[in-house]
Amino acid sequence: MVPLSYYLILSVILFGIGMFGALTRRNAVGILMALELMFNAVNLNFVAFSRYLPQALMQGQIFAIFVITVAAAEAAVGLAIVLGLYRNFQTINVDEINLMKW
Amino acid sequence: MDMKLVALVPLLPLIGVLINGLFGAWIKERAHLIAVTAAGLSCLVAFVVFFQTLGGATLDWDVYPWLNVGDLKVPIGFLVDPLSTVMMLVVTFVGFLIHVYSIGYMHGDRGYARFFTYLNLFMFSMLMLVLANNYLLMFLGWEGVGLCSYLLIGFWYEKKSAADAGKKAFVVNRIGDAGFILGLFFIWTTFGSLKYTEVFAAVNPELGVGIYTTITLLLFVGATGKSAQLPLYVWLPDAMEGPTPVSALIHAATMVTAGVYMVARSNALFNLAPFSLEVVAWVGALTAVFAATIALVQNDIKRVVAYSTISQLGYMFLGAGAGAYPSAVFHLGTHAFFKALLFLGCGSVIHSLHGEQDMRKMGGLRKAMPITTWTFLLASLANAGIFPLAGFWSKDEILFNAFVRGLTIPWLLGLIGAFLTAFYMFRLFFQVFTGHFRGDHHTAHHLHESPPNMAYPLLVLGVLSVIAGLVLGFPPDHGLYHRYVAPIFEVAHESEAVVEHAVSAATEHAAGASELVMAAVSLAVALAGIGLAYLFYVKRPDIPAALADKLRGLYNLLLNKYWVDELYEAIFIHFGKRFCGFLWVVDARVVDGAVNGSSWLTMRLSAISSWHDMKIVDGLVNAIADLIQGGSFTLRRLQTGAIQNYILAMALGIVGMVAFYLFL
Amino acid sequence: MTQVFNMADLSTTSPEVILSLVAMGILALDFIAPKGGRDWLGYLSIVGVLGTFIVLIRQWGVTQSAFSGQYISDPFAFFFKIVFLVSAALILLMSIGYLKSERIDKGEFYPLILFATLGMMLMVSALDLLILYIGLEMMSISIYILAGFLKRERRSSEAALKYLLMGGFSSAIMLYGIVMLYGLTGSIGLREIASMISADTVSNPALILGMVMLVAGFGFKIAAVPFHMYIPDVYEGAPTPVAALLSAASEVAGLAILLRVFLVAIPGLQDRWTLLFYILSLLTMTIGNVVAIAQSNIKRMLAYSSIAHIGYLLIGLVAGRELGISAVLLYTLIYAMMTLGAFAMVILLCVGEVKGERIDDFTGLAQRSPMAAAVMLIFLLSLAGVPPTAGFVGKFYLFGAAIERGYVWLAIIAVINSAISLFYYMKVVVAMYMRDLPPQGLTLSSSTPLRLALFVTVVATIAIGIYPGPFLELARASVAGLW
Amino acid sequence: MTVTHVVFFLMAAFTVGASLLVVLAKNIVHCAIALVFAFFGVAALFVLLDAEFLAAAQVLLYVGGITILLLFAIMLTSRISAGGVKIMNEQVGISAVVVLAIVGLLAYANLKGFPALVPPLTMADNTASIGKLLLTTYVLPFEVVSLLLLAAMVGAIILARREREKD
Amino acid sequence: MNALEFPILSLMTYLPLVGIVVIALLPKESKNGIRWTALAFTVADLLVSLWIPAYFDSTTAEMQFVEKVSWIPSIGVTYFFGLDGITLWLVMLTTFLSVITVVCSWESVSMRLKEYYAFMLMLETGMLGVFFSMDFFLFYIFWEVMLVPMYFLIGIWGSDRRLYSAIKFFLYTLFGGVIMLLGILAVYFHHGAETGTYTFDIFELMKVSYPSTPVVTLLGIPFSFQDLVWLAFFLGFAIKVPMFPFHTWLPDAHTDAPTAGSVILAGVLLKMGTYGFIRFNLPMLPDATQHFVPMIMILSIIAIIYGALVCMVQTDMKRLIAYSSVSHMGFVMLGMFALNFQGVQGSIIQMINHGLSTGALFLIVGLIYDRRHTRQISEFGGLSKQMPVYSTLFAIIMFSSMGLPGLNGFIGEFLILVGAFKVNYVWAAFAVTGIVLGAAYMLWLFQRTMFGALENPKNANLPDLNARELTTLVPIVIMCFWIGLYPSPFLSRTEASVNYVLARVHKEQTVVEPYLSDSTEPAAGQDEAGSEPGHGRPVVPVHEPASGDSIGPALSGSIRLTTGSAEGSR
Repeated sequence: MVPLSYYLILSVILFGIGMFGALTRRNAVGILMALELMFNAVNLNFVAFSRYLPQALMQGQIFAIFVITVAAAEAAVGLAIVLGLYRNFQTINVDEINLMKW
Repeated sequence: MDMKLVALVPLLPLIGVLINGLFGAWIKERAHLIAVTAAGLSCLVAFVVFFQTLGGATLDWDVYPWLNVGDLKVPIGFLVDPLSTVMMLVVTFVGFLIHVYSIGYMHGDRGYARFFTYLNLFMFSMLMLVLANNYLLMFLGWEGVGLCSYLLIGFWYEKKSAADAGKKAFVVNRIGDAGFILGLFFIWTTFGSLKYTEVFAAVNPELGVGIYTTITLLLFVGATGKSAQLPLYVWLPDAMEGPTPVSALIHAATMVTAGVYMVARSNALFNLAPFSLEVVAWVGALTAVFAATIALVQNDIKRVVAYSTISQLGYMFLGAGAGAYPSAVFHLGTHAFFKALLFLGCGSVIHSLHGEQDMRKMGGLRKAMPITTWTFLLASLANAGIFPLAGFWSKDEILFNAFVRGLTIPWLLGLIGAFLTAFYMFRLFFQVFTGHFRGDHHTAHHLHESPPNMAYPLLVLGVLSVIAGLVLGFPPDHGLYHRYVAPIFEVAHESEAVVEHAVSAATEHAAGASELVMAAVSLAVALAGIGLAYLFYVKRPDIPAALADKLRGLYNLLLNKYWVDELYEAIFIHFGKRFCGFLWVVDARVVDGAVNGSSWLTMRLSAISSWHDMKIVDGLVNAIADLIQGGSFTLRRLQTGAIQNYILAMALGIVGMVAFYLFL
Repeated sequence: MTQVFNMADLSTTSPEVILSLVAMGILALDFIAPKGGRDWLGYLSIVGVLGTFIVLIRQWGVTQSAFSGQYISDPFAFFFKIVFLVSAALILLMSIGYLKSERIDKGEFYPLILFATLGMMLMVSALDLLILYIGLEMMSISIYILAGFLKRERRSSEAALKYLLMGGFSSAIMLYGIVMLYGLTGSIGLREIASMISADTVSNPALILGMVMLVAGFGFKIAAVPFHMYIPDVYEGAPTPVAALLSAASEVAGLAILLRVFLVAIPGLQDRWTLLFYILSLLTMTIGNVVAIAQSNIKRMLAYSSIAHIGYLLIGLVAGRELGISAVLLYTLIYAMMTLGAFAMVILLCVGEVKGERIDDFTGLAQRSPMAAAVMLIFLLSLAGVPPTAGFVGKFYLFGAAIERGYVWLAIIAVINSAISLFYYMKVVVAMYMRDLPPQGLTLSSSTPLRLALFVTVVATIAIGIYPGPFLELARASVAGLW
Repeated sequence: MTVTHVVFFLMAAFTVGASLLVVLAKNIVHCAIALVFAFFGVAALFVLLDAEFLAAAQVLLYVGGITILLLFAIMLTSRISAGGVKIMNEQVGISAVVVLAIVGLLAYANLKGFPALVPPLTMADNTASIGKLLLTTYVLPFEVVSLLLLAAMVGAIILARREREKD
Repeated sequence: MNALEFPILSLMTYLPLVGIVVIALLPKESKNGIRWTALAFTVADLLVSLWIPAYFDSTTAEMQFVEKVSWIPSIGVTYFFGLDGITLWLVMLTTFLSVITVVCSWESVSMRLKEYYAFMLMLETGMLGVFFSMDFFLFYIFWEVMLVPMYFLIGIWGSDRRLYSAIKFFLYTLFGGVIMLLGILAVYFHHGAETGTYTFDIFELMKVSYPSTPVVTLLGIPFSFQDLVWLAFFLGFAIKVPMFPFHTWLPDAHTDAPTAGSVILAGVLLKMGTYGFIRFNLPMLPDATQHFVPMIMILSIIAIIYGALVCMVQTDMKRLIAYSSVSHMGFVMLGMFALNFQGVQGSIIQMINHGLSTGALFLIVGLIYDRRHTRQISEFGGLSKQMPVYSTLFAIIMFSSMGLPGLNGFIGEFLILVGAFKVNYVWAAFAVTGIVLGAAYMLWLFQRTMFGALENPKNANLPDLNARELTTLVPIVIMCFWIGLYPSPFLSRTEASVNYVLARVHKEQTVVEPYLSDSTEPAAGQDEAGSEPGHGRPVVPVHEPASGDSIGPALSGSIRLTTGSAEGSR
């Protein structure tokens, strides 16, 4: 069976990709997607640990389920906010949305 | 009767001050009633006390503790002994006369009440000075008279020159006082007390000459300030801005002699400091000549007398320096009479000329004002030291003692001074009273003798100027006066041994020279001076001008009083101003700046300019600020409002922290 | 291991249960509420909060855990729950007037605040990272929504977006930290984690990574530099009561779990995270204060000042020990009171066109209403830490703790900072007292509940300042059982 | 090099590729599609880790729920045919550096930090045990999350609902 | 040991607060009502305070009129009010000046009266609190509280750059305060660690001696714990005094403050710095004090001369007087750190003198400012023609300020110089130059404003002082003469306390704790050593305090040595 480290590295890579997206995408929805990627990376870790650790009583998977749920809720709220934003700004490019600064 | 009556002597004038001071506004023209009464009574009491002291009784009375702080114990208290009694008599008597004189002189002046208030206040302070039984209380009087002279010189404060003169007098005196007070500290730390009795009791040569020299020199600095000796004499001529009675009382008779009194009072200390004594003598002698030379060419009648005063004070210090304290004090007394007389004479002249003070616009006044003329003549003779008038005896003693003590050069200076004195006094006399009037017609018609209440004092003083010397001072060094004051200077005499020893060589041949010879010499010198004056200003009035032309440089030098004032001005005032201004700039810019700098930086750091109230600092701080400005902007600009910059910041933070922990 | 939940669990969680029921009830009642007349929902939720409070009081001094040790109600949690409930009540009081003046006719505002409060209460009671995470998210999501509540206000939705995206990011980071801990210890229970960390594992890079990630995640919630940047924008954009909620409750809650996790789960790494918080504290207070000077919008200024206060609070964590932590607790209470008061003042001035957000809006307040000016003055002085206000007492204990543990430089920087802070607080004072009333005058909100809130906060600010004894005792007692 | 290895690498590569597409694709719609594949990939990895239930949940919630939401949002907000519009902001470069740094650090920590563990033999049907745990040990989070979802739902409705102009 | 059985100190402290309440209730319109209320309360406070010297026991250094109740037991904070010789006259000065300030702002302040008088009263409370507090925590609270009303007085009723000056004043002093707070905490915790009892009671804190062995080295200079704490205190107090490098807030604050503000600022607030030194630095940290004497001496001398010189070029009367008080406070510090009886006595009496004369000077400037609304010296000249009474009073005050014998200033300066001279006569010599300069700039100011011809037509018909204005100045003048001519009542009451402080500084063995927490007090008696009378007054070998409390002429003073004394003469 594949060693744990493979999963860890994979999740690190996913995490990184997500972070990169979050840092660079102009589109708010794009950023949300990137965030979802990061959550997935974390979930992957959880599941991997809960699989590999001897004493891990599936807490990992439980946690992952909650993370997914919460992520879903967050996404819903996020998208609602994005819609509201679009009504106000006629754009969802976050770097055009900076009324408040300094 | 109880000697504690002495308390009344200063107290009465003080009461006068309070009444006139508080209710002057209502009393107005009747102020003199109170003031003169107060002065008169205190004079009376002074005599009462005097008669009690004749039995050799003295009083050292602590009225109440003034400063009781740990081992520093200073009472308010009086010391009545021959020395202080003499001073007290002079002060109260002359003071009283001048009060009377002032009634006429100051008549109709706006500040009539104010004037008499000040005059009484002066009497009070001066009496505290002479009657005090400790140095600190003396210092109180010392400063008090300074204050009064300030107030009285600046009496006509609307004249800028007057106000300036007042300030000058006070500040110059303060410089002297600084020395005085340091002297007090030394006395206190050395002898553990400031009371005369205790200090002098504690005096003993074992302490070493050094400390005595220090103390006495510091005290003498005070004396030079108060008694207008080199180099602090500059204030006295200007002091003539004050009303003439003031000049007579303060700047001739009494206050200026305080220095002499103080030296005489501290004789026990001075005797153990031969060096200081020499200094005193030299300064005295030099001042005597120096002032006399200036007096030669002055045209302001009062200034001539003023410089003559300086010069006479010089003689007193010469005497004191020679250890002949009795003579010094004796001269002080006689001088008080004839110099007061001179000033009052000037006063009545100026009075009748409506304030004219330039001698070149006078002349031939003897017809118009005989009393003034004759009294003035007497005074001049006395001042010139002509036998047998008061001045002769005292000055003669001084010169003699100086010679005996081997202070040859000071003695010579003294002689020269005597000659000059005689010359300028009679230059003055001839210019003012003889010849024909050189003023304008208007004044010419209004020439008049002074009113009686101004004339009587002149007469009284005239009499005194004549007889005082003979009655009190004959035979020299052993007259009534000398026997009276002897007890105080007992100490001095026995410890003269020290001095004697120090200058034994000189004493040897001096002993031979008889006093008579000396007297003759000085008399001759004086007469010569008079003769020359007669020649110059009566017989051949053209000579002076010619002389002045020939010796233009010297003439100007004297006329401008050696430019000493200008020198001081340049050094202290201009430079001082500059320096202060510089400091002020430093304060506003740097000191303040350095501190404000931080706040300034803080604000630049947050790129705030709206808070304009805080714009102050520049220069150095500014440079730093600008330097930082660049970076500071970025700090605020970090808040770009762009979400992903924020996220980036977080990410960077994480990188930083993780790296910090994993690799550092 | 399997264990159906029982009455004990229920009694332990009773306050939370009550609160959630109230929240849902009000959501339901919102449907039957008439248009325009929704104040009573607000009052009702206040009553609910007070009810919860009363129920909570019954847990005074008790320490009992439930749900197989994932959940605990101990003095520590008790203290913070009190802070949250009081803040919530006050914020509700302010909101009623605010919503009117902003002409927002939505009943959901109140239950959302209640949900946020519920989330906080869960967080501080959590002994288990899962519950902690969910509580945190519950709070956050509610506040995301609240921040965007002024839908036609562009800045409001911008604030919501910023908060949401960064919040998501930060919770991803935090989750990564959690998963690291989980991976190393095979557990998500704080106590278990602590028991699994031994001397030889403390230098484990993964563990440190987890710790750092947690610091980042919590640091975002408490707005510690450099995770603070969303704070000013969100404060400015969000409805003022929500900003108040953020600063008075949400940041405090973040701090609470920070304490709980770092003191209970990973005390083994104390010497490492102490250093970390030392630096964070310095940065946070300094940047907060310095940048605050530049602000002309009072909500932004308060944002930076709250950042600065977090910096002060971290001092207590650095100092650690009973004294330090109790100082933190006391200061959170004080800080909540005074900052709520300040925000209430902003709302008081928020009438019609005047939003009360620019410092200039306060111009001449002293002439218009000396009382209001005096109240604001007290809050500002308290924020600046001038006696005899509560703010001074709080700072006093914090700096005292630092001095006692020998962190002299930290203390010096801190006091210098509080001197700096005076400078920008005084800008408001200058506007209120030393500038003349503008010709158009100055209208104040007439909302009674708002005034009540002001009254409560100002009384608290003074009372704690004058007689801090009992409060200090409470704080001390609350940290006692933490170790 | 067992079968699982092969499968893992395939899945890993697939997931990574999809995720890269998500963050890099020009057209936002393509990103959404790519996201779906990424989710599928992760789900597959879950299966590989014997977490069938979780895989299912992943597919249902993410693919079924979130992605659809995202697509709706995209439809409602972005102008279609966003050709030529630049999709990245200015800080790409520095972001890349930072991300690489973080990835490096995380990888280092993970590799150094975790021992090579031998997984225990696969346990019994984990779906059942998950359900059991959710209703016993983790009942509290379970209840709370329901409240959370309620709050989120309410909020989402409030925010998304178009403000009809009253007054 | 409270001579009066009721808490007179608290009464004095909080009476003004009652006044504030009353004023708050008055309608804004009734201006005179407000004025009279303020006056009534300050006068009442003054009257109450008159009881203190009446009941004051000058034979002991112990705290008197003590009030002590536990306040925050958990950290050992007590509400501890007390009063001894050091504070006695400062307190009297405070109540005295408060009345005068109320009177002097009667007409000059007409804007926002309610707030104005409220702040004035609050200020009085704060000042009294500072002097009474014998608990560090309490002390610090009052210390800071006092700033707030002053800030407003300057900021609202001040002149030109008032905002800047106000914030500057506030920031400087607050900064000093917070640093001092750290020092307080350090002492507190050290004491706690030593004894196990944590308390802010300063006399408890004085019972332990703080380590004087170097712990850190900054810039090559070793500093001990004591030194560091000392420096922390120093910063707090020196800014308040203000000492030389920290003085720059003072000219601005003084210049822009309203008259009353300046008077209080100069009269009382500055004294708190010096008071802090004598109450805390000297007795609590003797080693450090000895260690830092040279520094203080040099700074003080710089302040004396520098301040005087800067005065010379000022064009603004108030700024000139402000700098003059920098110079005068330099004297106070000089005397205090001579660390001998005369010096410290002098500095205490000089605090009072400076309060009186500089306060009066500010009043005088205020009076002319009310008439002409300018303080530029160049604007004036020849006023004594127009306003003789005014100029007379001005003259008297001026002379008192420049230390003319017979007036109060001389007593203080002389004692200080004596004290300094005992230690090092070079210092004294330098300081003496300060006196000369003092005369110079004061006279110059006086001459430029009062003397000369009355040129400026604007001054042509200024009214002379009216009755109200006289009532502000005359009492001060009377005090000046009293202290100048008969200072014994003032000096004798401070002796015991000064001896105590000196005993602490010189580590004399015979020190008796000035506040013996004896059985009557809640905070449990540590040492009964001095609770019975007799031990009360510390005996310091160096100086035997002067004979008794010499009310009335004490002939016993110093006749013994004299040969030809009164008895001998008849």
